[in-house]
Amino acid sequence: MNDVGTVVRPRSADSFRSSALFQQILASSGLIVLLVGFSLASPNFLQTANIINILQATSVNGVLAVAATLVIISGGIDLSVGTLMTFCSVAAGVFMIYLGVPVPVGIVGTLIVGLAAGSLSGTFIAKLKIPPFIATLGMMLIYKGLSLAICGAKPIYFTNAGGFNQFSAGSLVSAVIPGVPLPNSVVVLFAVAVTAAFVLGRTALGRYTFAMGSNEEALRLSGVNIDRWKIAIYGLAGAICAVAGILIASRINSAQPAIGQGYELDAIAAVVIGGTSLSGGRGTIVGTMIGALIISVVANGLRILSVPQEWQIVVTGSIIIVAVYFDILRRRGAA
Amino acid sequence: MNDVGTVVRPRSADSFRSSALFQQILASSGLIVLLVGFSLASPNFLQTANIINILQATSVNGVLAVAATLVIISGGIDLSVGTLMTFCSVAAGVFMIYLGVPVPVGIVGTLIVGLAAGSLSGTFIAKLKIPPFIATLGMMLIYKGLSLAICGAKPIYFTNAGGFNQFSAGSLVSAVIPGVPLPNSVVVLFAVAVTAAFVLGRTALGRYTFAMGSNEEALRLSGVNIDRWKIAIYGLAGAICAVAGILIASRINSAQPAIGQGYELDAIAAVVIGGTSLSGGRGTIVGTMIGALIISVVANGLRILSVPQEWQIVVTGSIIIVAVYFDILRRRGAA
Amino acid sequence: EDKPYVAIISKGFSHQFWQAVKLGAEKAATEFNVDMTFEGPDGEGAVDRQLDMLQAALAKHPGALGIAAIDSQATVPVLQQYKDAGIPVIAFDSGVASDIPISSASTDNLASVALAADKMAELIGGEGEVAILAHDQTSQTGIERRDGFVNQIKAKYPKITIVDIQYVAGGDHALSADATKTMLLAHPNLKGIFATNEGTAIGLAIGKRESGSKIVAIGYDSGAEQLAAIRDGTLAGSITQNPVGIGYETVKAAVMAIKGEAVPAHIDTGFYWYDKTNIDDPIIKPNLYE
Amino acid sequence: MSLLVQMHEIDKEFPGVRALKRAHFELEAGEVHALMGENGAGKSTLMKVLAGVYRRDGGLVKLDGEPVEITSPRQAQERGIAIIHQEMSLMRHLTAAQNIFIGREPKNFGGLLLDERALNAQAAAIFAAMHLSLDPRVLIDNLTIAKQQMVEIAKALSFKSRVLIMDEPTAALTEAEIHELFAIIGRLKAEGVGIVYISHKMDEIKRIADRVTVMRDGEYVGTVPAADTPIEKIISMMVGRELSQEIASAPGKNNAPVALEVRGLSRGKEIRDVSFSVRRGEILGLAGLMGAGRTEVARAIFGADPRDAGEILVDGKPVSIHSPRDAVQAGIGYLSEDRKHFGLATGLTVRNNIALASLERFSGFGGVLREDEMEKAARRFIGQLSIKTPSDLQEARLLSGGNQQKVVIAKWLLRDCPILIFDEPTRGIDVGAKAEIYKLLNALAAQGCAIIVISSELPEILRISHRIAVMCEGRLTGELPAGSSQEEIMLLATQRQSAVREAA
Ligand SMILES: Nc1ncnc2c1ncn2[C@@H]1O[C@H](COP(=O)(O)OP(=O)(O)OP(=O)(O)O)[C@@H](O)[C@H]1O
Ligand SMILES: Nc1ncnc2c1ncn2[C@@H]1O[C@H](COP(=O)(O)OP(=O)(O)OP(=O)(O)O)[C@@H](O)[C@H]1O
Ligand SMILES: [Mg+2]
Ligand SMILES: [Mg+2]
Repeated sequence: MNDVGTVVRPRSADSFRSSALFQQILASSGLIVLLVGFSLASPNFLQTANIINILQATSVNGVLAVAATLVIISGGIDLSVGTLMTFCSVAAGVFMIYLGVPVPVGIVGTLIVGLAAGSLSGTFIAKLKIPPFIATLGMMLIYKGLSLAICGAKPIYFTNAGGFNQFSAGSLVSAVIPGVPLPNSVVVLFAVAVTAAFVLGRTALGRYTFAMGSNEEALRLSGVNIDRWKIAIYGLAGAICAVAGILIASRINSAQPAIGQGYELDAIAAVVIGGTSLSGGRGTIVGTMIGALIISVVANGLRILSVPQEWQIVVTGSIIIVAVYFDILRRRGAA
Repeated sequence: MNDVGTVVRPRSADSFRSSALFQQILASSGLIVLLVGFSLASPNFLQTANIINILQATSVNGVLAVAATLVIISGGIDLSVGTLMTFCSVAAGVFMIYLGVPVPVGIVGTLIVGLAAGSLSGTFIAKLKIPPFIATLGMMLIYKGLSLAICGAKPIYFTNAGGFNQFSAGSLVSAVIPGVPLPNSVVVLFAVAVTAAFVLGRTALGRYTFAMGSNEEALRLSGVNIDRWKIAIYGLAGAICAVAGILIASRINSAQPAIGQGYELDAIAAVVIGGTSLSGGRGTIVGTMIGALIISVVANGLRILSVPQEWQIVVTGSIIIVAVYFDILRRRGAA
Repeated sequence: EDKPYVAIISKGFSHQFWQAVKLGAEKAATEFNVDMTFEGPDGEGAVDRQLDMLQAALAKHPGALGIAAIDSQATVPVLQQYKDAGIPVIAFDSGVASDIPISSASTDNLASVALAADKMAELIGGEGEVAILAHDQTSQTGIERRDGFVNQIKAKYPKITIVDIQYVAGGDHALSADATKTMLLAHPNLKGIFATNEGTAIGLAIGKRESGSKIVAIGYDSGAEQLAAIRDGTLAGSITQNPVGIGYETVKAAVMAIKGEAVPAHIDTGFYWYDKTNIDDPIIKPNLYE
Repeated sequence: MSLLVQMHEIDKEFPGVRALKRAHFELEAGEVHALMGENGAGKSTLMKVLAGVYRRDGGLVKLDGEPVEITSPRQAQERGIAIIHQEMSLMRHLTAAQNIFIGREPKNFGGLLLDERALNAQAAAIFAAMHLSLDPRVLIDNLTIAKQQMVEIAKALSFKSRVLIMDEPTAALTEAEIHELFAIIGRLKAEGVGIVYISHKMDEIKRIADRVTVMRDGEYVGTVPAADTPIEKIISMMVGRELSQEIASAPGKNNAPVALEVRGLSRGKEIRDVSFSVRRGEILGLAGLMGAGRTEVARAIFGADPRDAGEILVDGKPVSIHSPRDAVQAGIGYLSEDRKHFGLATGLTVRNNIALASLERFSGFGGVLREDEMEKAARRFIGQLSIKTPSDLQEARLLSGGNQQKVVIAKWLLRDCPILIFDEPTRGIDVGAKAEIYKLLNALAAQGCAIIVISSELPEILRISHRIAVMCEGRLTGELPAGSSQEEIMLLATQRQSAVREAA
């Protein structure tokens, strides 16, 4: 048997790599191609200011994509990330403006709201056995409607919440390293991504997330309490959406009840472009980050090149397809 | 062994039903509850005129949902149905107005465009192995951009295309049975649904659709040319989207390049509410029709009751979840 | 060649109103020989997307910016960056809650719909039930067009009651038609419906036609189909702002600002009531787009 | 010896099937208790009831004489009951070690983080104890079924439980591995573990079982001591009748024309310059250890996997095969060793699965299918292979393991290709059905089919083959005539002996 063992070891070893470390390099190759292309096409693209624009434009979608990644790896899907973000930003408004609690308390409160909301979806899915697509589609609409109802379809402005807008727009980094006005929102994105990657890679929750997406029945037969962990996964995703809600609210210094719908597609696109399979069991946060960057680089680059908007849409669509095809080719090559 | 066989045959017969015919009755129970509820809530709900409104409001989404059903049963997903519909209505405009071809020819041309477009997505998925979600997400944007580009972001009006608007709004039925002003669009929906149900239930294409959704690899190893059939499925779905495009264009008597996005969610929701599983291999057209009806009954009923917009959204979301939960409970009961 | 470059960022993109504004902007761009880009977030209300667009445009160092702010406050910080970069900002369609814009080209939405309310009252004989078919619940335009109408009725026509306000996201034509027919059934005594943009107006016309109703239907904006509906009497009439004019004046003001010429602080592009009788009137015609 | 488990009058009904009817079973500490029965007799179901997977509809379960309610796999584990499921229940995207300890991961930092190092170390230790050389960090996805089966066993062992249920653990294993497994079972026995052993391989029963309980159609037939009960007796208890005397395989036709010839087939390390041929009416047995590359060869011939080099001739004419479609067109059928993933569309009905490869035949104008004919065909094979299913409209996933296998065979019989490759055709199939299948193979051969049978069971190979080709590490190491001995085969199968470590 030795021989077979040894036959398999190398294979498995790099098939392991190709499922994680590799994937990232592969996916990133697409990103690099885009960056180079746009830089050559326009002198305005590769400026510190613009790179920072891109990063900032990525932050909200990036955070939502992290939430989506967790759910998708577990074999589910979450269509409610966008409007849950909105709902949470409204919640932040209610806390800080209507109830006038101090900013930090308001932020904690918002995170709790997100956690609770996510756990609710999770409960529908785990306990009532409602398909994730349906449960989160329903919640998407519910959050949307509630956001409008709560703030009477008018934005809530944070003008009186001292320094709340600094939370996203301000730049602690520039305070530390002068000349690098990296907005906090980008730092937050980074923190969220690292945390999520850590949870996925090092904790039981992460392990069960992959196991669930890989073979839920087998996990159940192994005596693991599926329901509890599933609810935890959606809950965590919800809390992450709350972070996105805080970011966007503080960036536009207001809670806009009307936005959010449609964001879920961008988030999911980022996840899949990043090489995470929608059938669950496989995926990486790094991949998702690259996917999110690809999306905002394309959006920004095409604007910089003053491509007419209708063609911007066409090109974005094409690039999503090509990027993924790229990824597939390279992975086939690696395997 | 024989005895088991004989003992069991009748039983199994209905376990079969529960997977097909039953499902429909179950799903419809949700629909009936809604109809009764709204009728009690408002005297204006249950009038011939309103029922006809509901049916007409269902027609476009219903047709799109049929297309989505085919793809979903085959184990895929199609996010492009909405904008492909728009793209096809623009194509109809180009044929009938820009090129001035006669209406029937224009319709055939449009169907061919839809078929070709669908087949293209199918090719991406079958040949290039791009995940359906990504391929159709990309195409969704491409169709949208192209629609805007082709008609310079301005609608194309069918004012000069003789009687084209009769195609959808007119009522052949009332000509046959006076007093029943059932619009043609509803008849078209019915025809499309029946055809699709026939294809799914009685033809090789249909059988392969289910097999593909159930276990694609097994089908491939049975010596079936997967790629060809997959392309056929997406092509057929595309042609059906073209029908929707013609319906909507002829109803609003113009090709509106801006609409379409968002329709895919309604369509997919109808499919899943109808009891079709997103993991593929299971599903019925009747179920989808019921799902589509549930969606438009809710929309119509809430408007009749003049429920405030934001609460309409909340209720719609809740009803989607409840309807599916209902379905699950009843099915569990049956099993 | 380094022509001056004017960046125009609107609230929306694919809806006809914004396309009409774009038309005017392009007209001016060619007339004054400047480069011009026109974009807006798809689906109104996406405040943060508009901020991304503003920042991307800034990276292109435009000579001037034309902005229709989705949220009059949220955009201020970015506009400050423009000011710091010495780029003149012209607001159009709706204002910005700061003194940064050197000029604003817009119409008084509230006054324009008040006129629609007066016409409605006149046409239904000063009493009875009316309803509103609104295209948006949250955008400033949507809110003003709804409230302007409501307030005018409340203030001046006690015998008229507004029995229903239905919204159709973005004014999708088919959905508007469905909503119209539903309202007609829900309120059998309805005498009139006011639709707040082109999409809802066309939907209103279709719904009225399909249900064979005789109510008074009043629309907003123009567009070939709406004009046809007014000519054949399905719509009693509409209010038109001058979107083409707004676009034109915005770019014109931008060019003047670049040249360092004085720019009027407010450019009122006006609004008109039009119906069968005056639709071809030389004063009205230039304010209508096909 | 003390009674560990007692199951009395257990009833279990599934929609359309009464799987268990007042079934009995008992297990003593330190015994190996074989549970026998035809496909669909209810063996797996009974054990799933004991393991807390299914809830019984009626009856009584006692542990150590105490009545117990076991309502979840977790509870079963806590009560010291572990089970190796017949249907592979591993998580493909996780590593072997992660699978083994799923739900019981070693933690550090106060139970906050997973201790991957400890995880792999402990897994490695278990593998070592099994004399199994496998990297704990291998993804299950990259393992052959045989290896996956070993991981399942390792997982069950890791529970250190008092009751160990093995549902056809050797179905995918080869002699060396089986030998190893039995050694392990021996050790556990000595430690007083009670072992339930489900298998269709009669010889194994004699080798390890102390007692045998036989089930038929969900009912308890009887319990007999393994040592002094003749196999024939057990079999007749299982089938409820004397089994017809097995027909010896028909003589091979050495003069018949060559139907399939393979020349210089190669791909990477798995397949190295393999050449052989099969005549019409001949059954060629393809023997070898797990990992010899037989499946790979078969898949390469069938066009399921790419090949670097090699020519394939059908009836003397070279054919270009790039996809299974081409192969089937050329008249080659392949029955995979992994029915779950490559054989069945489990969501479809039995009828549709049987017809799956032959739909063209049943489709008329506009691709409209002739259901009545499909039904006839399906029913014919359900009878012929005695597939236990309530009706041909039952979903395939609801059939017992062995019956699923029969459905896949039926699919290819219906397609009637002149050249058929059977990869482990009798895996998980009961004696009665096995005999049926052997008869069938002979019949097919008699009709002039050229047949290749891949099997890891040497007795089977020896019994049905006219000619035996042996593979080792992707090479064809030799050919033997019918009637050769197991020793001769093993010699060829283990050339480069050095590589294979003999199990302790
Ligand atoms: N989940 C289920 N739903 C419906 N019927 C089932 C289910 N599981 C098993 N059955 C039926 O119960 C009977 C017993 O199945 P079981 O798997 O216990 O047989 P088995 O003795 O294990 O057969 P094999 O030796 O082939 O594994 C079979 O007729 C099978 O079709
Ligand atoms: N899915 C796979 N991933 C990685 N290695 C594999 C895979 N399948 C087979 N192998 C390797 O390829 C070689 C041939 O395996 P294969 O299953 O074809 O052997 P075999 O002779 O068919 O054995 P058996 O059929 O008895 O399992 C072995 O080294 C095996 O480890
Ligand atoms: Mg079994
Ligand atoms: Mg094999």
